[in-house]
Amino acid sequence: MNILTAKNVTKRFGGLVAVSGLNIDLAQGSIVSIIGPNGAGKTTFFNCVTGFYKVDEGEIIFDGNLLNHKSTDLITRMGISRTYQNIRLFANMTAIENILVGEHPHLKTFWAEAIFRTPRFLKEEKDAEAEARRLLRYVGLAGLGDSLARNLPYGAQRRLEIARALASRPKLLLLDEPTAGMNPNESAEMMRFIKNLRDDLGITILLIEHDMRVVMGISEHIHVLDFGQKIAEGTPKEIQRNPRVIEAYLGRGAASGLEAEGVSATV
Amino acid sequence: MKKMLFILSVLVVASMVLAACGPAGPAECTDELGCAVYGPEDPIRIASALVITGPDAQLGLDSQHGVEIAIAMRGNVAGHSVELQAEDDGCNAEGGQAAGQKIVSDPSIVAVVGTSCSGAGVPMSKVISEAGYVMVSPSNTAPSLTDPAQAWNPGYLRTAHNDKVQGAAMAKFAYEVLGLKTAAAIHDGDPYTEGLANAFRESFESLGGKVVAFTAVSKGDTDMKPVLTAVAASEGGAPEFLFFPVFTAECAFLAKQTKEVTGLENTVTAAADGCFSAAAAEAIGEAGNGMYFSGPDLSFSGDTYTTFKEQYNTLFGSDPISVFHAHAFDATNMIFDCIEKVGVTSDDGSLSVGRAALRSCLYATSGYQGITGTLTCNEYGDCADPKISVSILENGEYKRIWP
Amino acid sequence: MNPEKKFTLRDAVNQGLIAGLITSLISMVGMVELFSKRQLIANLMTTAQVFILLAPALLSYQSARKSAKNNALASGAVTGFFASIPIIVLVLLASAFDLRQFLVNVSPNLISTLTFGQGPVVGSLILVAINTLIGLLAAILHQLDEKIRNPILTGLLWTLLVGMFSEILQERLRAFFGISFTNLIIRSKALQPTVAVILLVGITAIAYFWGQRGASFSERIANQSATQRRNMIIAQRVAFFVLLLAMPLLLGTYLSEVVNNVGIYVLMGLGLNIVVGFAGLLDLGYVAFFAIGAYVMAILTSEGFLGVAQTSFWVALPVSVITAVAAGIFLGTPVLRMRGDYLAIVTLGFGEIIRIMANSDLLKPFIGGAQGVLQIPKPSFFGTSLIQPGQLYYVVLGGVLLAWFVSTRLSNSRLGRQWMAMREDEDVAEAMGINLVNTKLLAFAIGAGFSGLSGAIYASKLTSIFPHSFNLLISINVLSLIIVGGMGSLPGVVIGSLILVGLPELLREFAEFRLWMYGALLIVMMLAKPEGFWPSAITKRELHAHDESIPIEEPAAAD
Amino acid sequence: MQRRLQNINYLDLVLWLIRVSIIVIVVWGSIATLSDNPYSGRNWIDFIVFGIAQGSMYALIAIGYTLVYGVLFMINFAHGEFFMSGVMTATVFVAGPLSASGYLDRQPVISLLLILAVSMLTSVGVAVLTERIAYRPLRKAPRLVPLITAIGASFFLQYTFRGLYGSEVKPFPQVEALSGKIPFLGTELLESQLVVIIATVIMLVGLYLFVMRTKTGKAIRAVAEDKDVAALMGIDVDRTISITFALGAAMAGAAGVLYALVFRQVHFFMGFLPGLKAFTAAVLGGIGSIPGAAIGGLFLGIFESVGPPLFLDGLNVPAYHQLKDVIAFTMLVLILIFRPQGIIGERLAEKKA
Repeated sequence: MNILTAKNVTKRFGGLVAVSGLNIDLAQGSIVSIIGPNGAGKTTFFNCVTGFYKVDEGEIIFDGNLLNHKSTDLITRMGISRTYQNIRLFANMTAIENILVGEHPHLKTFWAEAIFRTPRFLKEEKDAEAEARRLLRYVGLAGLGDSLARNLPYGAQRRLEIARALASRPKLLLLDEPTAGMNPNESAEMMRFIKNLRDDLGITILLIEHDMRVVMGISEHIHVLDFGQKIAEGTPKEIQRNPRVIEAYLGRGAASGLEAEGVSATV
Repeated sequence: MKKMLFILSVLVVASMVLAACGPAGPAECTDELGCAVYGPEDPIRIASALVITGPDAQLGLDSQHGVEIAIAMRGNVAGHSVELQAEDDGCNAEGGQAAGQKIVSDPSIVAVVGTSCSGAGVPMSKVISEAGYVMVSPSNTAPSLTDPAQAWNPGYLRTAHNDKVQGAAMAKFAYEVLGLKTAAAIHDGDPYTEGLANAFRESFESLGGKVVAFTAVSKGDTDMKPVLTAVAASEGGAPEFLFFPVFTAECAFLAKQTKEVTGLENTVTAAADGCFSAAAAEAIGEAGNGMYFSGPDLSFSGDTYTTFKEQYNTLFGSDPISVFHAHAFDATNMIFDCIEKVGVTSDDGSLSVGRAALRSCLYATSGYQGITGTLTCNEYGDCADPKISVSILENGEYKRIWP
Repeated sequence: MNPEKKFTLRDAVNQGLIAGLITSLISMVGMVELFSKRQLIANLMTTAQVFILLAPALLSYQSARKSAKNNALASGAVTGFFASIPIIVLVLLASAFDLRQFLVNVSPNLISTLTFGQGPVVGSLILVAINTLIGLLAAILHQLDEKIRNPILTGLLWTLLVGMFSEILQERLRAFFGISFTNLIIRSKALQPTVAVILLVGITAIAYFWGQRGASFSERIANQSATQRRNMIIAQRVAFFVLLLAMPLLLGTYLSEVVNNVGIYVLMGLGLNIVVGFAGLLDLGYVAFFAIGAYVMAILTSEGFLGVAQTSFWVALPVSVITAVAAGIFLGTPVLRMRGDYLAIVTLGFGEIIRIMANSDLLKPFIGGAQGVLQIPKPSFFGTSLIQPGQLYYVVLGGVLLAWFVSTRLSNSRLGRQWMAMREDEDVAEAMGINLVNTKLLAFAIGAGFSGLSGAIYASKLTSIFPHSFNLLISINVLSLIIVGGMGSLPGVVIGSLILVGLPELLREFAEFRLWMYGALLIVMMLAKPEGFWPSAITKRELHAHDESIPIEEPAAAD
Repeated sequence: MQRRLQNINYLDLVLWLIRVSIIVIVVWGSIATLSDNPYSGRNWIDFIVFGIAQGSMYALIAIGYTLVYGVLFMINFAHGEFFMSGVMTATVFVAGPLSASGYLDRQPVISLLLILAVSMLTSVGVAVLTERIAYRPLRKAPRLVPLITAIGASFFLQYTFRGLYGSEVKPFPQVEALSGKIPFLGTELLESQLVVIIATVIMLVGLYLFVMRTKTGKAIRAVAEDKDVAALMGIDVDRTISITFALGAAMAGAAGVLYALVFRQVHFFMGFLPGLKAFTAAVLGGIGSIPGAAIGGLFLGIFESVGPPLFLDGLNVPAYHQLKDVIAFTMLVLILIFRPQGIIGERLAEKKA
C-alpha cells in the first residue's frame, strides 16, 4: 500500500518551474531517495509535501487524505515530519526543549490547565519529558539534554533534529541531506541509524541525498529529478545503469556546494 | 543586583524597627476635618501644584512666581512666616493625582495653589477634597471642575475664569462688536480648546448668529488647507468669522494658511489665550496682522500690581511670561486672609488652622479686591471676576481693544 | 580586556574627548542646569556636579581597564584631563558670544555651574584639575583589588542614591522619627556632610565584611540538607510576602501612590512581556488595550452622565478584561501573517487609531471625546471605599500577583515552549505541528487581558480618564521598561518599571528629560546590555550567541 | 481537526469582513458626499493640489526609509528625526539671522541654497553618526534589536534637539519671492507649493539616476541584493551603508527646507508624524523601490487631503478632519495585510515575506 502518492505535482515561482508534473509513489515502510543535481526541485518537493508551499497543480495524497490545501501544522499532525538541509534547530533552546516542542502534536492538555497545574497537566508534562529523554538516548545524545542546541557539535545537531522530528511520531519522515558535511565514518553511522528507524519503528523514509554511497546503500527505490522533472526511477542498480542519469550527473558536473533551490525559494 | 536588594531590605527592616519609637500626636483640634498645627517658631506651609516641567512649564512657572511674590510681599501670616512646597502637576491626570497624594501626605500643609492644567485638576480636586484639604487653582478653566454634576469637589475653588465665560465673550465680541453673523470654530481635540470652541458655538448661536462649520484638526497637523477649504465651502457659505482657540503651533499654521485658502481671504480670524503670547506672535508673524485674541484681561492696574511687577522683575529678571501669575497671586492672598480669619493662636504662640473652617471661609469670599478684579466665590468655587478682553495683533504687538 | 588590541595614549585622549563631548551635550540640552538646584550633600555637592563628572569618571575607568597595568594610572589621568577640553571650549565660547540665542540652554547659570562659580578662566583651571583628579581616582579604583573596589563602589552608589532621594527620605524620616531627628540627617532636602561621610564609610565597611563573610556563608548554605534549604526558601518567601503586604505602612501615602503607578506599569509590562518577550511579536500599539480596559471600566462605573450602568468596580473589572481580550483577538487576527517590523508598525497604527477615535467628536456622545470620562468611583471592598493609595495598593498588588502567577505558569508549560519556538523560528515551529494562528492569538489575548486589567485599575484609581493619557508614549514606555529589565524576564519588568516609572516620579527634574533618557537607555541597553538588568535565561543565551565557544567533545555514539 | 479548519476559516472570515466593511464605508460615504455635493469642482482640484504638495514631502522623506530598508531590511524609525534636525539647525543658525539682516529678501536664491546646504549637511551628519554609533554594532543582532535601537534613537534625537534649541515653535521667515499665487486649472497654486513639487521631481529623478547609473549606486544595489557577495566583490559594505544613510538623510534635509518654505515654522516634534506618514508612503508604494516611494508619497498625500471630505463628509461624521490620520493608518494596515508588496514593489517584498 502506498503511504504517499504525488500525482502530477507542479510548483512554479514566477516564470521558473521548480517542480513539473512529478509523480511519486511511496510504499509503506520503504526507504526511498530523491536525487538530482542542484536546482532539480528536490527540496521544493519536500516543501510542497509539508505544506510550506502550496502546490500549483496536481495532488499529494497521504494516507488516503488530500494534502493540497492543508496547513503545515495540520500535515505534521497527520504524521509527516521533516528535517532540514541546513539544520534548523531552535538554537537557543536546550536539546530537551527542542524535542518537547516536537512532541507538541501529542500533548493534549488545554493551555489554561497549565495555570492551575491540574494533575492531568502535570502527568502529561512528566511523561513528555520522559519521552524526550528516551528519544535523546535513542539518537545517542544521552546526558546532553540540558545543553543548548547551538552548542552541540554538528553531528549531534543532525541527530537532535531527527529526534525532534521523531517526537511527533511520524508515519513518514522526510530527511533533507541527513549526511551532508559528515565524514565517511559518520555517514555510515547515520545510514545504520536510518535503517534502524525503519526497522524498529516502521517509519517510511524519504530522503534527499547527494552522497551516492549513502543513496545506493540504503535506498530501496530511487527517483531522479532534473529541472523539476523526473528523469528516472528504479532500484539502485537500475539507476546506476540509466544513461540519462549518468548524463545528468556527469554531463554537468558532480553535485556539490550550495543547492540552488534554497536560494530560488527565497528570492 | 542581589546585593543591592539585600542592603535595601536591611535598610527597610531597620527603619521598621526604629519606627516603633515615633513622635507624639497632634495638639487639640475641634475642626471636623482636622487642623494644620504650627509651633510658635514653625512656618505656615502651603503647597503649589503647577506645571513646572515639560512643554507647558512656562505657564506653571509664571503662576508659581505669582505665589512666591505673594508670600514675599505678605511677609508674615498670623504671626508666622510662610514656606512654599512647590510640586509639579505634570499637566496630566497622573501628575495631578501624584502631586495631590504627595501634598496630603504632609499634615503640615494647610492649603494648595494649583493646578495649572484642568486635566490634572480633576483627579487632584478629588484627592485634596477627600483628605479634607483645600485648593485654589489660578488657571483651571474647564467648566466641569465647578459643575456639581461632573467633577466638582467640596475642597476646590479657582480664581481663573470658566471657559464658558471666555467663549461667550468672544461670541459677543464677534456678533455685537464686529457685527458678524456667520462664524466657524476649529478645535484640536484638546479638552481645553474643545471646551472653548463649544462654549463659543453655544453663545454665538444663542446671540442669533449662525455657526456654519464646527470642525477639528489633530495636534501635530501641519497642512490645514484641506480643512480650511472645507470650512470655506460649508453649506452656509464661507464664514465671516473664524475662531480657533488652539495652541501656538497649530494656531500659527491655521493663521498663516487661512490667508492662502480661496474663499477665506476676507474672513476675520481669532484665537484664544492658548495662542496669546509673545512667542505665538512671533510664530504667526505677518499673517497675524489684524487677528483677534481673547484672554483674561491683563490690563491690571492699581498700586498692588505695580509693586507686583517690580517684585517679579527683581526676583525673576523678566516681565511676567504668561497670563496667570496675577490669578495665582490673588489665590494665595485669599488663602492667607482666610488663615488669618480662622486660625486660632494659643497662648504659647502656636497656630491651629481648622481645615473645614478654612474651606468655608474661602467659599464665603465676597467682594475681595485682588489685582485680577473683584473676586466673589459662588457655591461651586468659581471666584474669578469674569473680565475677558479681546486684543488685536498688529505688527507683532498685541493691542487691547475690547472692552 | 582586549589583549590583541593595544591601548595607546591616543585612545586615552580619544576616550577623554568623548567623555567631554558627552558632558557638553548633557550641559547643552539643559540637564546640568536643571539639576544644579538639587543638592546632594548640603552646601557641598549638587546632582549637576555628579552629571558633569560622571562621564569623565566612567571613561577614565574604562581607559584604565583597557590599558596595560603599568600605565593604567597615566591613562586614567590623561582621559580625565582631555575630558575637560570640550567643556572648556564650550565655556569659553559661551563667555565670548551669546550662544543663548541659538542654544537656549547655554545660560550664564550653566556656565557658572560648569566653572564652579569661579568665572571662565579660574573655573576652567579648576575643571581641568578636578577632571584629572577624577580620572586618576577612577584609575586607582580600577587598580585596587576587587575585594576593596566593589565595597567602595557600593558605598559610593548608595550614598549618592540616598543624597538624590533625600527629599523623599526626609518626609519618611519625619513621619517615623520626628522633625528634630530628621534635621540632623537631612536639612532642606540635602544630606548633611557628616552623615554622608558616615554613610559612605558605613556602607563600604558593611559591604566589605559582607564580601568577606559571603563566601563562608554561601558555603554554609551549600552544606545544608535539602529540608533545611527548603525551609529557608519558604521562610524567605514568607518574609517577602509579609514585606509586600506591609509596604503601604512603611511607605506612607505618597510613596504608596508612586508604587501604585509603578504597579500599573508592571501589570502592563507583564502583559507586553508575553507578547514581545515570550512570543517575540513586537507590539507598539499596546496602549490600545490599556485604553480599552480603562474606557470600559469608566463607562460601566461612572456616576457622571456618560456612565451607562453604574456597576461596581468588581463587576466592571472582568468585563474590562474580557473586552480587552476580545480586542486583542480582533486586532491580532489581521496582523497574524505579518512579522517583525511590519507587525510593529501596524500595531503602532492600531494604537493611534484607537486614541484618535477616543478623542474624536464622532464618539463624543458615548465616551466623552476630548473631555474624557469623569466621576469614576474608586473601588470599594466590602463597603469601604478604597480611597487611600495605601488601600488601592492591594488592588494593584493583587493584579500584579495574578499576572505574575499566570505568566510563570504559562511560560513553564507547553504554551510557553510554543511561544519560545515561534520566536526562534516560525517556519520550523509550524512544521513541528504548532498552530501559529492559535499560538499568536493566545499571546495577543493574554497580553491584552493584562493590559486591560491594568487600564481598568488605572481608570478607577484616577477617577477620570482623558484620551490624551493613552498616547503612543505609553507603549514606548512599556516597551522600554521591558527592555531595560530584560525581555522575557518577570523580575526584569519590575526592575524596569522602578527605573523608568518610579525614578522620574521621585525626581521630578527627570520628568523633563524622561523621553531623552528613554531614548538613550534604549540605545545603550541594546549596545551594551541587550539582555537587560535582570535577564531571563533564554534571552541571555540568544544575545550572547557568538560569545560562547562550542564544546568540542562529542559524546558516545548511538546505543 | 474540525477545530483547526475552523480557525483557518476564521482568519479568512475576519480579513474578508474587514475588506467588505471598509469598501462599504468608502463607497457609501463617497456616494453620499457626491450626491449631496457640498464642494465645487474647484474645491476638489484644491484638495488634490494640496495633497500633491504634501505628498511630495512624504515622498522625499520616504526615500530614506526605502533606501535603508532596501539595504539593511531595517525600519529606520529615527529617519523623521533626520528630517527635523537639519531644518531646525538651518532655521536657528542660518534662516533666522539671514532674515533678521534682510539678506534673505535681497538674495533669496543664495540664501535658500545656503539654508538647503546647512540643512542637508546637518541631516547627513546626524544620520551618519547615528548609523555609526547606534546601528552598525548591531548589524548581526536579532532583527528586533536594531528596530528598538532606532526607536530609542528617534526619541533621543527629538529631545536632544528640543534641549538644544528649545521647545517653542520657531518661525521660518517668509520668502517674499515665493509668496505669490499662480493660476492653475481654474484655481490658484501657491508658488511655494510649486517649488516643492518641482524640487521633488528633480531630486527624485536625480536620485534614481544616481542609484541606477553611478558606481556608488551600483554598490548600493549590490549590498541590497546580498551583503556577503557584495563584500566578496570588493565592495566596502560598511561604507556603502553609510552612504545609503547619508543619501536618505540628504533627501530628508532637503524635504525639511521645503516643509519650512510651505509651512513657515519648525518644531522639535515636527519629524515624528511626517516620519510615520512617510513610512506609510514607502510601504504603500512598495518598500525598497524608489519610484514606489514617490508614488506612495503622492498617493498618501492626496488620500489624506481628499479622503476625509470624500468618504466621511457624506456620512455626517462630525469634525471629520480629525480622522485624517485614522484614514492614513487604516490604509497602512490594509496595505500591509492585503498587499504587502505595495503598489509597484514586487521583488523586495517577497524577499521579506
